[in-house]
Amino acid sequence: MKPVSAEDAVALIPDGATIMVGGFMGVGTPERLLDELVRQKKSGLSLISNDAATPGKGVGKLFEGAQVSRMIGTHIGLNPKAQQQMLGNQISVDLIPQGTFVERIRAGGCGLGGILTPTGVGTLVEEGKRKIEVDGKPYLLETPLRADFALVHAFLADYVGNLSYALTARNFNPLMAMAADTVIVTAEHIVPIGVIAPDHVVTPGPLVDYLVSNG
Amino acid sequence: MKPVSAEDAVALIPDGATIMVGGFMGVGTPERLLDELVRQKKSGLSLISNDAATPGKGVGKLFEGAQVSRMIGTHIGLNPKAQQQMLGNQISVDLIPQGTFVERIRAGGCGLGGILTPTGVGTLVEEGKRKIEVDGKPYLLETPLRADFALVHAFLADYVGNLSYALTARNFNPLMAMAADTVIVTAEHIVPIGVIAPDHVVTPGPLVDYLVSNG
Amino acid sequence: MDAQAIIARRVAQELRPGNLVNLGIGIPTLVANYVPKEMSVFFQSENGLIGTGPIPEQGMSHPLLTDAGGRPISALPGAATFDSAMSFGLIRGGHVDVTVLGGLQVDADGHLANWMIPGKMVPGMGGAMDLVTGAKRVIIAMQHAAKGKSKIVAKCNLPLTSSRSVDLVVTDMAVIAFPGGKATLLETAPGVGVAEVLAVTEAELTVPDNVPQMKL
Amino acid sequence: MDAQAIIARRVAQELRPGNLVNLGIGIPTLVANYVPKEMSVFFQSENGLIGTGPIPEQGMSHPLLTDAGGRPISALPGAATFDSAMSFGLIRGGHVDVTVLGGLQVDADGHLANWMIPGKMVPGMGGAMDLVTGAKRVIIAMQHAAKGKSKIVAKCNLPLTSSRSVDLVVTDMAVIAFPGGKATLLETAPGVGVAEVLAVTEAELTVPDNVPQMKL
Repeated sequence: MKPVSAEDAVALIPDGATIMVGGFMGVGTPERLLDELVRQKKSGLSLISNDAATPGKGVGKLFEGAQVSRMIGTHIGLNPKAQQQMLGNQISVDLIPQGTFVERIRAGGCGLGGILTPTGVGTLVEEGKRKIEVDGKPYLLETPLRADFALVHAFLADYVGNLSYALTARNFNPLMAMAADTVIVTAEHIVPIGVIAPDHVVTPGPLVDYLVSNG
Repeated sequence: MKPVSAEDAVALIPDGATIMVGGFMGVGTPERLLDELVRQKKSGLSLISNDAATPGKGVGKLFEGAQVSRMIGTHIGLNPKAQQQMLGNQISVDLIPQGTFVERIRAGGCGLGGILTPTGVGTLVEEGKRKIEVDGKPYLLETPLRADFALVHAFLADYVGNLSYALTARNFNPLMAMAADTVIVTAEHIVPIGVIAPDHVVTPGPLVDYLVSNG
Repeated sequence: MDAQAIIARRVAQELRPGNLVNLGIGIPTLVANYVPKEMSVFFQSENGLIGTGPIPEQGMSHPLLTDAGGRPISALPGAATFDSAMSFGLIRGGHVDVTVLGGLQVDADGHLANWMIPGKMVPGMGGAMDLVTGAKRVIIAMQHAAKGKSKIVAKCNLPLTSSRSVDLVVTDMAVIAFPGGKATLLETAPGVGVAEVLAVTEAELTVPDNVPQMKL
Repeated sequence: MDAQAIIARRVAQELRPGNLVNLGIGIPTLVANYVPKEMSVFFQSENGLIGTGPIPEQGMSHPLLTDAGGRPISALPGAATFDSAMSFGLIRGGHVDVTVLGGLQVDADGHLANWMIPGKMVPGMGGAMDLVTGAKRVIIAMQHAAKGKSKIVAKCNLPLTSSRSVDLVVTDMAVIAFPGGKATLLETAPGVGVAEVLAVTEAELTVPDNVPQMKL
């Protein structure tokens, strides 16, 4: 783990990169990294995020300057900007069931070639997917999702990069911290080693590449 | 969640039942339930457990009175009794890679029809299994494991059954607590609601059917 | 009692002590208001919480504690938080005893459509498909008709949410279940007759000899 | 220096600051003893710990803190514990930078056999197959020969541990890598000549012009 400024961390991300961003309706999203993505005008991003949040919040910020060219998520209903851009074919959007979304990220991070889920069988979701029977029941084969960068927000981070999360801000963050080539983390509090007890660490330090310093 | 005595909890388990037992070399195993399985002479058990522990410890206790007829695990090398019974064909043993073992249990608990793993491809482990290519790479399709009963050992349990675990005694316990029809838990300490903070709960109470009272 | 209150109150009667329950947005959210105080039911919020409590008092909300719509909530004593893989492991794995969701259409064999209207804006299915596929019991809470058209249809013409049939539909006019795969009228709303329900229901309903009124 | 010390000391030189490392039982366990104190390396124990420390002092061990063999260990400041799904997610997902394992045979193209001898008691593969398949770098630490027979063979006749080739083999006589899928002699042990290594190696070894001795 290397300490880094938000500016330098985001400078690592090239235009056109695939980024995973933690958070659920903007809760548990690394806002400082998103502000910096906006400020540095990164463009053509492929965004893997549960939702499009709301305008001005979380990943919602990326839609105002049309910085996203592709999105994989589960729901964009509360961001009119994202909807407009989807309807106008400015961004291509893959909407997938939330349980499938998180399992695909987990598969990407855990070295699995995919998972079989009953979700989506017999619906539009099964289009173009392999259907596999196990014990006579049909499942969809869902493949791994990975990103170039994961932007993760933790509650506590210690000096070796161990992370813990608070309340409903955990959501996709720990999964994404395993599923990207480079993991960049912001934390509400950076604390000495030992403040997060071993049993309370959710993301072990070795998974973290960059920890954004708190000013 | 219902409070119960160890005796009454184990009385629920019929001969021939499939049981999952938490623990890794006997660490994190609900010893009181195993003592009671021995005392009540339950027989013909199908045991799903990482290893056979050592004689007199953890699931190792079940081999002394030949109570196991089938075992699914990853390693039985440190229990000579289990080895003898395997070589004498008294028990049938399925040995599978540990990462596959835990993912199969997780799949069973999380409603997946299976997972694709690269582990075992090109080895004896692939015999009889479906091989599936994703992005040109071969994977083995591994199917879910479930049990009639999961015997789980926690460090803390609160009055609604929320569980947390200590150090390396966590291992398979939280996964097994999701993958059985009936979940029976022992805990080192039973504590009031709130002693385990929401962010530190590993197994939420609604997963626990029976919590064994501490005398 | 208005239509929403009738539905929410009647659905609340389906919950049992100790149940793990997931409520969708809209009418389903109201169900929590009608669970008897002395009954312990665990509400899951799929963004990572069991033990969802009411909206916090002014100044007591925390920005990192919200429901799946991003609105501030509270957590009850005994609450547990977890990541999204666990949350949907609970849902898809059958650990959620009851989910209550809204619907656009339910058809005669219990299939549900509730996530997409072709040609309109598609917001995404979120967690709906996993909930309908995985929860032990699926209850649909919705108006019986919208803009004069029955939402209990012969066959869904909107895209399905799951190949799994729902267990119960509660509307402002009726309670309908699907024993043997056939839509069956179990109860009518107070002051509503069987004939009245049949008149506004597109799906063919099996009508038992005795159809009581909801006890609310 | 005895054979085991040569191997463990040489393997330790392969570790880099910040590496997440998993050591198998036997000789690999000894590697930890030779990592420079000032270098921060994270050791994973696959039963659920990153930050494995040395055997605790008398009376300081805890029954719930053990290595994968069930022996008491300690945990270093900054340690983290987790369940087995996470542990093998780390392993299979390529998050473990280096695994050091024992071997029964490694063949000319780097395939490893280390879990089963047909006809003998089969204890089980435990985590070995996942480690060899998933770790970023696989180093085999073993004696060059056993009972007079080379363990670096032309072709493994024991069952393979993985279809993936290992990256490095360190023995008491040599360091061998597999560039382009060909066993290549990189170093010899102190006082051991190239000819001596070739004489006791069944596999055909590519021998570069310059084969230095290990610097221990």
